[in-house]
Amino acid sequence: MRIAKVLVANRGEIAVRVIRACREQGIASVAVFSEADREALHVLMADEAYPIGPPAPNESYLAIDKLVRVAKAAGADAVHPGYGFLAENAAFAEACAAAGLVFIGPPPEAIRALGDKTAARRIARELGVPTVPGTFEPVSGEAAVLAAARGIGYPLMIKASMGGGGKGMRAVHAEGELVAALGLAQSEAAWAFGDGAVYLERLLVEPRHIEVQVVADTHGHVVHLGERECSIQRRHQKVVEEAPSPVVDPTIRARLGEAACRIAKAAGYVNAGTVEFLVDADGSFYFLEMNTRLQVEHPVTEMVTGIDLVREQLRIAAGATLGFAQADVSVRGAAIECRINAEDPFGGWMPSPGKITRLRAATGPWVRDDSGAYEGYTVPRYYDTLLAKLIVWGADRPAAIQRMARALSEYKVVGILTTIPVLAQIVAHEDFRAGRLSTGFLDRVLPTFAAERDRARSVAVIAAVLAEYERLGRRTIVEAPPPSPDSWRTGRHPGWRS
Amino acid sequence: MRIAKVLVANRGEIAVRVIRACREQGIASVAVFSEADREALHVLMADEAYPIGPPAPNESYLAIDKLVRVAKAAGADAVHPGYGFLAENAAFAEACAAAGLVFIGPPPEAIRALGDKTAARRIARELGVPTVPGTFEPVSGEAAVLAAARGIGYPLMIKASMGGGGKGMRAVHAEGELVAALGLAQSEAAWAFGDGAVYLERLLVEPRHIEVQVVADTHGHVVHLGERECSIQRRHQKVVEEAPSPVVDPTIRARLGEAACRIAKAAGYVNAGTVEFLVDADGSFYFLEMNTRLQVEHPVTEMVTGIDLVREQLRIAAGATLGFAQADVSVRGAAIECRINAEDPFGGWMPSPGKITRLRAATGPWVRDDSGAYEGYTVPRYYDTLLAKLIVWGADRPAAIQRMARALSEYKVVGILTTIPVLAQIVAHEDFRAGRLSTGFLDRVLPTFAAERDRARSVAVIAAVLAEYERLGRRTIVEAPPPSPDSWRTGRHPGWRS
Amino acid sequence: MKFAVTVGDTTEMVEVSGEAGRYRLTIGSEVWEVDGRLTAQGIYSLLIGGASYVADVFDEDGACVVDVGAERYVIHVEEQTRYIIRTKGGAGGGQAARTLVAPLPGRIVKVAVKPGDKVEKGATLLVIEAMKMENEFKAGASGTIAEVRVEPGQAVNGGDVLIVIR
Amino acid sequence: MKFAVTVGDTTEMVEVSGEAGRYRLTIGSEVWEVDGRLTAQGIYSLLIGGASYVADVFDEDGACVVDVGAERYVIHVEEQTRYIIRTKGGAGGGQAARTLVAPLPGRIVKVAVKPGDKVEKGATLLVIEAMKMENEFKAGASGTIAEVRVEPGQAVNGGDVLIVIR
Repeated sequence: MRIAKVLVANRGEIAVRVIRACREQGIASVAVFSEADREALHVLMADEAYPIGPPAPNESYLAIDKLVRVAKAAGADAVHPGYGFLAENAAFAEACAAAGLVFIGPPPEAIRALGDKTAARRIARELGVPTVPGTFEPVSGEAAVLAAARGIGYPLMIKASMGGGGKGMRAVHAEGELVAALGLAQSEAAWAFGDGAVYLERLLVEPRHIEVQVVADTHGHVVHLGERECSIQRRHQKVVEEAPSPVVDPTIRARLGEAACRIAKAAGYVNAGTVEFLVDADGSFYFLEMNTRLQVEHPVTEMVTGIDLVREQLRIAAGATLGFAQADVSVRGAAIECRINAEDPFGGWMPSPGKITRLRAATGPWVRDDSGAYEGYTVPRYYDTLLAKLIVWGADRPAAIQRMARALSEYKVVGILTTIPVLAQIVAHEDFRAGRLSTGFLDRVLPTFAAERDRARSVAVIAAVLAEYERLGRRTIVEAPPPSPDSWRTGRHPGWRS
Repeated sequence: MRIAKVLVANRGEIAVRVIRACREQGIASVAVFSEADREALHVLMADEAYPIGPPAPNESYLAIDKLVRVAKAAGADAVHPGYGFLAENAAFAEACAAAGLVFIGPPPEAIRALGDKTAARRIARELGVPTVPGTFEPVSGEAAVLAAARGIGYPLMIKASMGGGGKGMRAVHAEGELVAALGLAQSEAAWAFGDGAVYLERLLVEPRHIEVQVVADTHGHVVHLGERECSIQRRHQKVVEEAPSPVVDPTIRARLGEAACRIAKAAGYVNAGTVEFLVDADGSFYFLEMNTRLQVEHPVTEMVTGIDLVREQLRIAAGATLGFAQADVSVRGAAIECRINAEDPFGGWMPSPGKITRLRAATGPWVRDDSGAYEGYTVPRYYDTLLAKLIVWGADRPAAIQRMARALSEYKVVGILTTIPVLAQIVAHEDFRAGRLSTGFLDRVLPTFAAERDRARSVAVIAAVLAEYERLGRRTIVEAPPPSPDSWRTGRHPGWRS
Repeated sequence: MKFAVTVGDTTEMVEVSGEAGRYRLTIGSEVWEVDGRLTAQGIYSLLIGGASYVADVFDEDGACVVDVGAERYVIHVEEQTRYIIRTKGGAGGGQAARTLVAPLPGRIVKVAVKPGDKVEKGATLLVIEAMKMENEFKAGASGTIAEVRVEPGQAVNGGDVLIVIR
Repeated sequence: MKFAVTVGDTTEMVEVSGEAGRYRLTIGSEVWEVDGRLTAQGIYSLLIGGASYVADVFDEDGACVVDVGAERYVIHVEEQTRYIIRTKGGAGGGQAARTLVAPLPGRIVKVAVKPGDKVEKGATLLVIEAMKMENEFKAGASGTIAEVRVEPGQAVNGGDVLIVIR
């Protein structure tokens, strides 16, 4: 079949990413927007754009009926969910199918099977893929949970069965904390996912977060595109990602990739997906979960493999076979992504919505800016703070790091606060440069970071004075009185004299 | 040795390119600027910047003594000449060496040997590399030239021995035109290069312009990085370039590359250089000349090989060995470069200097913008019109073409005219898409190109009216008088009535 | 609000209403519902029947220049009444140019001719104050003044015949 | 031209001269030769001793905010005389705050106290017209007015003692 028009059921940089891929394939793109997003970049860049309601996501970007109605009215024949919002929602995939729309993602059954984290753990166990020690069914009831926890040992994690994105998770370091944490995790899970079921996993100490990109077509081909290392996190949210991982050698890559493909096949997976692993200090790896969608950090895989993942998503959805076999996939050089968020990194990561009064993005050799912002754009207060993803490629990891440092020094956003200053300090950090990464890295080093101060003080004073000097000069307003011998002498303090 | 500070003896996008490479290597950069370039991007981006005189190039960017003096005063230990200006000037390379500055380029002897085009043709002939049929020494005197021309046959080209960049060239289609063309070519050569010597070459019919990138270190290693196709030209100036060439297969690539390396070795070449060939309709190739510098179009080679040519230039100049052998070089995918010039493509390519009042560069996946411009920048009238190079990479040539079309549709420059509209029509042309390229392509298709018209007329009218409506609304100036039955009826023509 | 919009040789009347981003425009017989936002200085986002356009609008030599995609339009937009005032008397010549009609309501400030005067085309006939401006009206054709139907200070309505030339 | 520049708690006086991109600034005892250009709205290119800087200058809540590299400065720049007027009487207290001296030439508009009056710190003492503005001067310390050396309408020079408090 041919896909001629795609509705992009998302916003921000990922909607722009999908619109660009559509344009390159000769596919028309349809944007949707909430009332807060009328001036968002994806609306400006799409071929068509339609309003879908108030700013609150559940009245717009999560409103399945509206999205399907707009897609049909606009004559779209497929829907791309992006990431977040409805990307891992089986009911949305089903609603699309019921309306005759191709859902650009896996089949609803695969979304369901993998969306239940304990079910996914059981799939991995059956396939002989190592999993983090823990329970393979949801646990409930204090006594049962206490018993299960003793079997696993402390510290451990309580996790939401239907979870994802860091919500409904609680670390428990000793038995005494268990009951209270259980209640919190269950209620947070119920609130976030409509299902309070939780399970237990041993808490690994400073593990690395390593994930494998897979793509699968409707003809039974499943290929992995190597791994990404996403260990630089804060609050379980990734901040800096890279490919390949500095600790994964070709042998481990093959083993991780093979395990990922096996899980995808067992789940009947189609389209692009990501299998997440934790890797211990001793190199052991454990299946964590599978994300049934495009990841935020997909560009680092694209840069090292040369494979355009969104293009492949569109091709797979149209029924095409993968354009490559496993043997055709190779990794060249190294790529790093930094997430530029509208947040105050030195102020507890507080969101910083507002108008971007000036914007100069980094550019030049091997610098890719996947952005949802533009100069004059007002970042709304209703959504994720991700403004742009800055991606660089280099012939090797040190070259990529130097390039990222250069690119961050060029990137300028005025009007709101962004994570750029802290990203610059991360990529300059000796542990990062040495590849000594773990999910605890950022929490450990953040207290040593601070906004740079007073290195450019004189320059700033000069700029401020010249701005005022020229402003006054242009307006030729009141001149200072001409100095006379008996007038007030400058340099002495005015007012009361002792 | 270690290079710690580089003076960039150039301006525009190439100066920015070199400054970025320096920054990524931890090398300080020193910009120079003429009075017309105080606000140029290379001045803003460099670590240091110094004035070198009036706008006229021979009083600034060509003033060897000033450049050497500034380099020494600023404490630079090396000089990068970019392309154009003094990049192929042996005297400049010597002056740098005499002042204790590393010239980031080939030795003066190699510049001299290859700068004399007939001497370069003799080198190629001695090495058994095919050359375009013609003379191997400069020719002069009507009788001698007429005799030589008869030996070669018509049509033929008269070319300046010390030439380059399309100057001092004249096509002669019949004997009757020869004498007049000879005089013109000689005087143009004398004016442009200070040497009126010319030679003759057979004029190939619609050949392809294919060039091979070579890099050579000071330890005798010479490696080629494959070819670029630069057949889309106007007035002997390249407009669109790509790598690899759609007609070069691995066998021809190996033969061209081997020939290029042999010439570089024979000339004692060091650093990055380019060997140019013409390729006939039947696939025969002929050595044309060697450019002893970085080319404008070097990025397409960078994108397909993953090798950072400016970084290699800096490493080679510092005495390092090449980081790769011939067997390590591979070509992945396809890259295309479009030159965005400040010119009116539908008005005889007239330069269009002036202020860029608005600028939105293309960005996103695999789009590289090597630019010397920024919003608010005034393009001076004194220099080359090249504003920016837009480079894309794709997994194959069709993917790269589609991506370039997308990127050109995003690129917006307001305030001056640019070549963007004609570039968009080139990459949309069926002959370009089919890879049917030749140096005559653009002259042939240009008459069929025209500025797009009237497709967005209603949209433009609506935008203009809304702008005025809102402007009036904001100022709340004079309202139109309220309509009354006997007042002037709209829709009828005012004034005199028949 | 009505505007006279000139693109190239063609002038058409456009009526606009609406506010806060939602507009209705009537161009000739076509009605356009437009969601239009000024996203940054001079950059309009227009949604027209679902289709999304970005238009760069800027002034150049007093004209409004609009870039949409690869196309550029030079457009003169003028409030309709101002356009009418400005083009008064300029419409056509010959037999069609021999009656001066008030294009809009106003007050006669000055009458420069009297019956029997011979006038050349382009000669000032009278001045009307309207829209807080004094507007000179010129002869659309040469001839002899046959009638002067108004005098200074007199209020006129649009459509009133003011002067007839033979 | 002289400016009072406040960054954080510190105020220093900066003198500027020059034009058309070439300036000389004196900050404290240091002299800076600066080639400064406004390359686009609010974006300055500064060459200082050869070093190249780009500074983004913008207003925020009435302050001048300057971004240089990864650093941000909030800077108050005020013409020196205006600064002096604005901070008059506010400098210090105690024994040092007991003599009101004219900070600049002007004309006395109003005198609000007479000898023997008891004043609280912050009470208005007199009003001087200078720089085309009326400037209220307040008591820097509480006490009793010992001397009033001026009267309304009188011209004063900078440095003149106007009022003494005991």
